[in-house]
Amino acid sequence: MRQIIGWFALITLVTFLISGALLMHPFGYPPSDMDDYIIANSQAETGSNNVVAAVVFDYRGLDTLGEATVLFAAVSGVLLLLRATKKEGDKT
Amino acid sequence: MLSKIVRTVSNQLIVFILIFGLYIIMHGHITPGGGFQGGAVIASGVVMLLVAFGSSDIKKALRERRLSVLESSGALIFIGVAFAGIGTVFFYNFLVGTPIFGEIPPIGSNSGNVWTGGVIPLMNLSVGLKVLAGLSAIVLAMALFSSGEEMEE
Amino acid sequence: MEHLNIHSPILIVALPLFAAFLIPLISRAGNKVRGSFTIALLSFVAFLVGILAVNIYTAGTRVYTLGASVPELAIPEGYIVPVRIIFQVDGISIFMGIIATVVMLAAIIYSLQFLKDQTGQDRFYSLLMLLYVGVMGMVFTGDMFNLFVFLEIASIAGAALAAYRTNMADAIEGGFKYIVISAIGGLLVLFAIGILYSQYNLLNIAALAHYMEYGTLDMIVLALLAIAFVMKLAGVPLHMWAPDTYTVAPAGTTPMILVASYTSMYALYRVTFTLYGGHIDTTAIGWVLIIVGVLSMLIGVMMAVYQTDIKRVMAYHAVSQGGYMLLGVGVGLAVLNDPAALASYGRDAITGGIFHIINHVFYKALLFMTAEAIFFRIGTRDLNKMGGLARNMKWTTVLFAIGALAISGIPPFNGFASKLLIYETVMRFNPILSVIAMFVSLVTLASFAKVFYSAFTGPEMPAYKEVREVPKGMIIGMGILAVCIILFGVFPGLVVDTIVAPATDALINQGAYINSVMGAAP
Amino acid sequence: MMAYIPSNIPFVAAAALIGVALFIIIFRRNLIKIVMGIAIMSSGVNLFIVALGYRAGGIAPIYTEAPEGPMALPVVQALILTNIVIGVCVIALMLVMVMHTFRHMGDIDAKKSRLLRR
Repeated sequence: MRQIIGWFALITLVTFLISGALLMHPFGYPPSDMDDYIIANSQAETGSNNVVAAVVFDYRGLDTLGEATVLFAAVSGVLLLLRATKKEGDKT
Repeated sequence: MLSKIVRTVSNQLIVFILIFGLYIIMHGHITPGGGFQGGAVIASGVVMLLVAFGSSDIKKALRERRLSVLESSGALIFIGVAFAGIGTVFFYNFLVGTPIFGEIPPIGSNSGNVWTGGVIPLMNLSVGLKVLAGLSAIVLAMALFSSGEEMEE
Repeated sequence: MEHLNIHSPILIVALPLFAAFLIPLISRAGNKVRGSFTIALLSFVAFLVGILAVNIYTAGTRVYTLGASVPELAIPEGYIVPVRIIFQVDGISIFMGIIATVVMLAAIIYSLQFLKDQTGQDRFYSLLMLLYVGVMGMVFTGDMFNLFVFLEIASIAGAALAAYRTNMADAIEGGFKYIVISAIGGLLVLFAIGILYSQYNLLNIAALAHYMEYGTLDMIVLALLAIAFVMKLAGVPLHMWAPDTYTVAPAGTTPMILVASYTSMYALYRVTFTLYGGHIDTTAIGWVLIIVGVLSMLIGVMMAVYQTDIKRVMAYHAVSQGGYMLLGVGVGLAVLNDPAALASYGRDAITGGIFHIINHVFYKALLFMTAEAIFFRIGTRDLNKMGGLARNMKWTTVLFAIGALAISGIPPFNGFASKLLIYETVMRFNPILSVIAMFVSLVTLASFAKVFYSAFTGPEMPAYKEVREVPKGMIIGMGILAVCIILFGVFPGLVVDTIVAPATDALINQGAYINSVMGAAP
Repeated sequence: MMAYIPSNIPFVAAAALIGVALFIIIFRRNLIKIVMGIAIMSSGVNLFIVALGYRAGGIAPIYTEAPEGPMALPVVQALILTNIVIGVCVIALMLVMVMHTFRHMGDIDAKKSRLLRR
């Protein structure tokens, strides 16, 4: 039973993924409204030669803050889970 | 702990790894790289030391607590720089046009100038600090746990 | 004050984030300092949420462009599409924000006492704050990729918190399942975002909705997003993680993980209504939601009857109650493009479904907290080992009774108000669905009656003679929720008119959301 | 149709990589293998997304000493930069949980250790 459900889930998802990939725009010729603006204006607006750095820290700065937060969460989580539990009472 | 050759070589190598990591962090806004990449390079150096010297020796030099403080301060500097722009808008690049990192490079292909980028170099630096501390803390904690030692709380 | 108002959308997300980074440093000053700092900061954030809510209910959708020279400048001057990350807060966003803030306040007050003697508290509070940040960011953001990032923040923080009791194998299992499901769900969302990006070169939700062409690829995107979000909100074919995770998470965090699940539900609604609601026939999507909802209701409640772990019973009921929300909103979505049906019952069905989110989160949070209060005192969650607790834990008993009556849909508690709205409207759409909903409600009542009798009544167990009432802080935390439950039950009309109706309007009125960003486009 | 597919091959390859990862996650019971599956899936999505931004004959989007030519799209590169870090974090947390499971059960096989009985 589990096998059947597993195969069903796998085939459904892979069908979506592959057919999505097949219907995509031709490789190498993407539409680029948003990116053209960034490529054209990043030097003037942020002063950064590296356009990716301008996107990472300026245009999409909140994503980077989120990413730093994810790292912080992971470090907190790792240190929380690997903490010394000896002092702990018998509560947990 | 590995053999003396490995320890000696890694002891010398860590300096170069640190310098290379710092270069990647500080030139993040003009060449490929940035805070995350440079931080990861330095953290890999820490992992190398961990492998060469063993977790108990490293523990004496690199406290989990200190790394955690370092990471928190990196994150706080980052969000602080973002908050500093709130006179206009959160994350506003307020340093463009000021003497600190505020120069605007010639538009189009140019040879690169470190004093550009506004807040981007500062953010790269804080993120680099955060990533090197964070990744080192994760690896150190895992190494200590698997070798059966407890971290100090 | 004006400044606070202008920047309130980002401050609500950034201040708790700042606090989360600061908590490991501040913890050195002691537990008291950290506790008061957390409560003070959250109260201030709650105040900001209040300001923002009032402003949105009077002035409409709020746009905040991060890093632009003016917050309202969604699209760069002289350009056609938004480039930067935009926070877009409308009725439904602020509705979810209010829920998360109230639950977070109650959970923190509760946890301060609950965790008094535990290790790892600084990380715990830091992660709880991050979970809150993830939820608030997800509901406020108007950007697909940003939504994904905040989804991951909430997932990682939630998984680490669920595994908090590392010396129990169950806890690790619950955390691991949650993070596996979150990772798969998150990556599917990201793949879907990639497809959207490749077609329109956009990431902003409003701009995407504006340019959406509803082709085959867009339907694949919808399917992938729906699978991922149903997985995250524990809809029935994909609900396996929910009982395990909700059961093991420590008390303060279970309600927040629940809120995080319903934030995924918000994301599902945002996608189906705002991104796809406009021009295609939404009947099929509506029926999918209805079927998932009905399955969740039935299977959740059936599984709940057999459980002997008190938190597991509640976790399965959480799956079951999630079905009501999907049912109500699904009915509304099925008739979204039929103005007559929408006006006569569809709108009210959506209102009922959304109203049930706030009601359910409040009473389920209360129930989880009472279950943990019992666990706190007697150290077991097994119903067969409990009994006669009403004698020594009077407050907990009363609070549990309020929660149990509310979940069973007994007037005058809040569960009744939203369930009645769902029954009435669904009856006009399809009577069978309505009958199923009522039946599930009856089974819920029976199930909670059983829990109540086996835990609280009966002869006093000799082992629990010395059991005392839980500390005051925990009772205050639960009391906040209980007061909300009773107030919502007594004045449902007021609540619906003030906060739920704007949320419904925000969902139905796709044009307003798009215009708030794309209105400035040439 | 056949003329159309080859231009799309990179996307299909990335999607197939995700499919392989899903197979591992669904059918393998070893917890380490599940973690590896998530890692592969993360890489597959990264590949897919970074491939979206490629422009034929494009150069890296950096103006320092830049040669002539169109630039590859920068936003996707920022997106995967974010996703790589998220992937690392998720995997680190998962591995910690696997370590705990091993400590509790003495085994990381989900069949034997009762964990992940789905």
